[in-house]
Amino acid sequence: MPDLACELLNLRLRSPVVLASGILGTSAALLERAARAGAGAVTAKSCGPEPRPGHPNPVAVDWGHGVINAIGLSNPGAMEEATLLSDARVRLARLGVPLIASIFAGTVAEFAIVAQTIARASPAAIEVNISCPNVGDEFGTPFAATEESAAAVTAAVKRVVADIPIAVKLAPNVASIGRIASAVVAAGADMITAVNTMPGMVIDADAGQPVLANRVGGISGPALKPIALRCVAEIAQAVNVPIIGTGGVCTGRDAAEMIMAGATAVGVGTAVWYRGVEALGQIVGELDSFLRERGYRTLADIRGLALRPPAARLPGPGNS
Amino acid sequence: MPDLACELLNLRLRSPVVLASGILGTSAALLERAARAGAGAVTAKSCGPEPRPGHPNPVAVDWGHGVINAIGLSNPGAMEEATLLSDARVRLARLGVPLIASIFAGTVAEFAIVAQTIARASPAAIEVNISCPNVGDEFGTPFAATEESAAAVTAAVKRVVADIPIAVKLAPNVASIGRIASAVVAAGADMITAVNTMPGMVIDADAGQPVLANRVGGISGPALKPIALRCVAEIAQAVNVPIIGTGGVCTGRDAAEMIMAGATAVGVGTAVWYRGVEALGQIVGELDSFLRERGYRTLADIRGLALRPPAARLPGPGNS
Amino acid sequence: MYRPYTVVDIRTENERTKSLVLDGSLDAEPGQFVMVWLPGVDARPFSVAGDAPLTLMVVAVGPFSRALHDLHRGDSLWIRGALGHGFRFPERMPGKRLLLVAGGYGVAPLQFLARRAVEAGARVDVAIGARTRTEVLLSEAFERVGADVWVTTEDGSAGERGRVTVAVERVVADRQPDVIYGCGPIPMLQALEAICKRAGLPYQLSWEARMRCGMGLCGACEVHDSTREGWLACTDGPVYIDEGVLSESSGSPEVKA
Amino acid sequence: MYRPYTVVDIRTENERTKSLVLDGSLDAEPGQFVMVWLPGVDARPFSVAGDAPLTLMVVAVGPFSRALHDLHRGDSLWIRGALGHGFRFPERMPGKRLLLVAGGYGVAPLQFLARRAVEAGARVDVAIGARTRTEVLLSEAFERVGADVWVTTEDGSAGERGRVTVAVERVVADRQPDVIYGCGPIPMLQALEAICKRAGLPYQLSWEARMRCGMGLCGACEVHDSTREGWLACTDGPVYIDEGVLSESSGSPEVKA
Ligand SMILES: Cc1cc2nc3c(=O)[nH]c(=O)nc-3n(C[C@H](O)[C@H](O)[C@H](O)COP(=O)(O)OP(=O)(O)OC[C@H]3O[C@@H](n4cnc5c(N)ncnc54)[C@H](O)[C@@H]3O)c2cc1C
Ligand SMILES: Cc1cc2nc3c(=O)[nH]c(=O)nc-3n(C[C@H](O)[C@H](O)[C@H](O)COP(=O)(O)OP(=O)(O)OC[C@H]3O[C@@H](n4cnc5c(N)ncnc54)[C@H](O)[C@@H]3O)c2cc1C
Ligand SMILES: Cc1cc2nc3c(=O)[nH]c(=O)nc-3n(C[C@H](O)[C@H](O)[C@H](O)COP(=O)(O)O)c2cc1C
Ligand SMILES: Cc1cc2nc3c(=O)[nH]c(=O)nc-3n(C[C@H](O)[C@H](O)[C@H](O)COP(=O)(O)O)c2cc1C
Ligand code: FES
Ligand code: FES
Repeated sequence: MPDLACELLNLRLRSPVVLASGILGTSAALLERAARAGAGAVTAKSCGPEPRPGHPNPVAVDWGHGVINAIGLSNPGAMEEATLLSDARVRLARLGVPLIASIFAGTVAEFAIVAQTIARASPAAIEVNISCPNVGDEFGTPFAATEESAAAVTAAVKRVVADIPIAVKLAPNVASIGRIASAVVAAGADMITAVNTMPGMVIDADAGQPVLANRVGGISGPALKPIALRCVAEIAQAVNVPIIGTGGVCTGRDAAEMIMAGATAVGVGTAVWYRGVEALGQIVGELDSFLRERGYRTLADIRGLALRPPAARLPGPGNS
Repeated sequence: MPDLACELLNLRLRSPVVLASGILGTSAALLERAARAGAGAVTAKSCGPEPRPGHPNPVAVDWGHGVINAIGLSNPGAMEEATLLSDARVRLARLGVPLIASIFAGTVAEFAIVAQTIARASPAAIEVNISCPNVGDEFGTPFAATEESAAAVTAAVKRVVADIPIAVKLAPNVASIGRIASAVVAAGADMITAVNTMPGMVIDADAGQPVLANRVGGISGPALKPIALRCVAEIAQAVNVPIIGTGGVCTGRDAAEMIMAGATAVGVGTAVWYRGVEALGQIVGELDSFLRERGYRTLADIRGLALRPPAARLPGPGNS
Repeated sequence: MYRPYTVVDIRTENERTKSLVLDGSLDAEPGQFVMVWLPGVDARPFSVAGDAPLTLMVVAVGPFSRALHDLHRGDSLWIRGALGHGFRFPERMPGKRLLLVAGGYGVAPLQFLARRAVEAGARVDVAIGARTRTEVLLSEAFERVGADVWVTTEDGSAGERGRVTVAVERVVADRQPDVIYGCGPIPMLQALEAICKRAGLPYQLSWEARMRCGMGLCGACEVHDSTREGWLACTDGPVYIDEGVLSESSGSPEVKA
Repeated sequence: MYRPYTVVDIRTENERTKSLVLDGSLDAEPGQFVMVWLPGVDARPFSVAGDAPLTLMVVAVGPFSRALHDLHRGDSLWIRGALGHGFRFPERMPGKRLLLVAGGYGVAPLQFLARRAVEAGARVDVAIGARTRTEVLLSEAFERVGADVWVTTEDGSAGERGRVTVAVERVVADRQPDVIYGCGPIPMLQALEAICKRAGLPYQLSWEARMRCGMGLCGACEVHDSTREGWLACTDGPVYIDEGVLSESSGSPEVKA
């Protein structure tokens, strides 16, 4: 039996599958459900300084090769979120599943305030979402867009929560994600989560209108996978911190590809639409079979494999 | 019968479908074949200062939701390309189909030299490819990544070919494509082509290796469509020049969506893999049916429709 | 993705309720719902009130339902679905006794269910609760398919005076139904659930929740009560099936649309 | 996408030719090809020499073909395909007379074609040209399926001395074939095309070209001659079918892989 346990910094995960932020992460009950379904760690929905209702409907649609969403960062505000997280942490601790909080804000100073508020709930890590494509100019340029702004947020958060590891979540729509990753690691990021959704627009030709009420939204699911794999590979070659590789992972084989690109753990979101909450456990099971059939014993055997030249003679599962 | 003719600056196209650069654009015979198949204009494969053999195989693969390629800008060099283009221009003139040349280079100065060489073939327009994701550090940062470098190339090319309109071809992997568009238009771009492929990586889990010999490549086809639509919509709202909307257009309905996002003409590339060279004419035919069934009479009736609020009461094709 | 439909017929059911008949059918089971999108307005969940042709029953209570009431014949609306898990039939339907309990628009999916149940050989009782006579919906439609109908109104203007639970308690005692199906306002569902638990009766209740993604992703439709911890109305439901029921799938598939 | 196969058997056909038998089958028609990828090495087109199990015949002439020769039983290689358009049979095959002309690895697809043609009731003649005796490939395989084989070698060490065209001219005169099929080096194909045009015979020739994308996109495989203006070997071909042939599709589908 391959060993699927996964060390994410100081966190020990029983599987490398991490529930991605914004999927089922809105209550302690749903976070617990994801953990019971097989996630090795779970990320809560991003929360900001104030409650936000989010955008009107439609907020999400399956466009055939993936999903597009513009939920609009609905959240109850940091104060109430801290209560939710404390509750969730206790319930998850019984299952041995670490809780990752997720925060966003409109200014560097607000990021620090939200981080401080959330830190009171003692999550195992805090994910700093500097890359949500759905909030737009209300919050100015996305922080993930430049090395300077990404580093500024990272440093500000790190300053106030020195004792909790932070993961900075990056956006795919930049010219060089490796450089952004280097900048946030230099500024104190303990991990990188890559990637958030890719900005897009789905138009209904009959209506002559974008389907999302917010007109633009973020693309996730299968269409995002090769973009995410390339981002993770670039980051893995640029920095030396764990990466939660996220984007389009729907099967154990997808998870293997993400780890081969250099990820330590694998974020899973949209797969929950395609396969239900059970997707989390199914991906773990399929990854286990994948490794076993090919004689790999640990995740380390495949981590970063696709970044190195191939072995002289390749082992193969054959076609049988 | 709806009128599918399309004015692209001073060029009159019998249909808005433009063969995208890098697809079948390597010889006069292939360009003529695309024109006969139904393209309203055809773009030649990008050419640079010197001949390049391109990358080793695999250079392209269908990964299920699109294609990824890293051809590596194989081209015969500007001198030989000029001869090819002159031949093609004469053959295309008989069909009333304008020829768009495409150029790339590693420095601003080289862009001007290539443009000058190519201008001798008198193409109807020159597309300036500042966005190829497959050439990488050999040429430094992609020019499409920043407003400054994009504008510098545009100005340099415009200076030497003042009498031929230029289209600048933008990349989707930037934080704000609207700003890049504004910068190149301010620098003299007559049109924008959007978008080039999105950088990605496809990994074969059995091989533990990227499929492309170049490891990374550019994503095109269906997965690119919502990204391209969003880019075109942003550009259409930022500048007031014609846009050749390109990315994932495989059907007449896709073409309608692209025009609704604000495009004047529609680039088609990867559809040739899915449907053959005939794709070009099929898309024109389907667009014609789409317009006719809904009572639209010209392309202007739908241009930019998705950028405006919906009509109070929507006409519908129904489900019959 | 959303697909456009055209309104081909509009039936006024009462002063604030209309049924919209659309120009196509939809593969759906009773209890499943669709997301209805009006571009520039909003998108909301509606029960499938009929599958062939697709029919929706809309009670005008706010901006979106009023916008649907404003549609004319020939107008378009956009449909995503059928979504969620619908009602299930018990095994060996012939001779089974089903009690259907409806409040408000709850008559819509239950009337679709009643038709299918009678076709499958079950005997169907229907209890409809409303505030007043004019708000009692579809009672003839239920009778037409061969169900026995029990009406209650809070003001006594039609049927028995009181809440629908009064009728439910009596039908449970007199007719000993095998399963109870319910759709209506949450307080009604809660009262019904209490009755069923007390009587040890299997039940299936279509739950209401604010829906956003309708894809089981965003968490907005989570039903926050102790019976349904972490339960999502859009993908786990909308029909909550009490564990006690050993049911056979009536084929309500998980549809991706 | 590429799919992994494992080499289960290796047959040495002559000193520089091996057949690789793989551990699975592939839906393919004679004349179609596959792209073969060795990660870290390269990817190249190879004719399908057999479909069940998938078999490739490789002549070692350079780096990639040598890398294939270096594979052992149990090693993996990756396959994309079947690709392109293969050979087609004329209508009403029983009794038809087919002449197959092979040079080099051209015996591989033609031997696959010969088997199918004999099964369909045709009479098959095969002309194989080679430099010398040891390079004559698969002649027994053709005889085994029931074809008449005519060998030519440039040095006269086997069969008739001379180029394969000598044999072709004679078979055309003596046996009056209904169609000519060819696969081999380009000069051979050109000579064959000239003979067919002169004789007014329908013909189908599998063309060789440098392939890159193998998807009809990049233009690398364009055959630059006046008969085949703007013709792409990977998607229009590899088999070029002379217009004169009123042929029935043998079902060679356009496969997306
Ligand atoms: C699974 C599911 C199925 C549904 N099926 C139907 C259906 O078949 N027919 C239908 O008309 N609606 C149905 N609904 C409700 C529908 O989705 C909308 O919520 C409803 O149309 C109100 O939207 P609105 O914008 O018009 O009003 P809102 O502004 O959302 O509501 C206006 C006011 O009316 C109240 N209200 C909302 N719904 C009702 C109601 N049904 N009765 C009385 N008061 C109400 C609200 O609490 C609010 O105070 C369903 C909901 C769900 C979750
Ligand atoms: C549609 C198609 C089908 C093909 N099917 C087969 C097949 O079934 N079996 C097979 O072995 N090859 C086949 N080839 C050729 C194959 O794709 C490679 O080109 C060949 O293996 C040489 O590659 P290499 O890297 O080993 O040598 P390269 O470095 O590409 O070539 C080395 C030298 O050998 C010459 N050369 C290339 N091919 C041949 C040849 N066939 N005979 C003699 N000299 C040659 C080249 O011109 C060059 O000078 C096919 C090609 C096409 C386009
Ligand atoms: C409905 C939805 C809501 C999301 N909300 C958030 C969020 O609040 N914060 C965040 O960092 N990412 C959010 N994301 C992005 C996901 O966490 C993830 O990065 C992205 O969807 C790619 O992974 P996937 O393809 O597995 O879904 C959301 C994604 C979806 C589909
Ligand atoms: C095989 C291939 C080669 C390409 N070569 C070029 C090129 O040389 N220059 C260029 O500007 N774009 C090139 N492109 C990008 C296309 O012109 C187009 O922008 C992109 O593929 C998106 O459109 P599509 O989805 O219709 O293919 C190439 C694309 C493909 C698939
Ligand atoms: S509405 Fe989003 S999970 Fe149900
Ligand atoms: S190999 Fe690219 S078009 Fe044929």
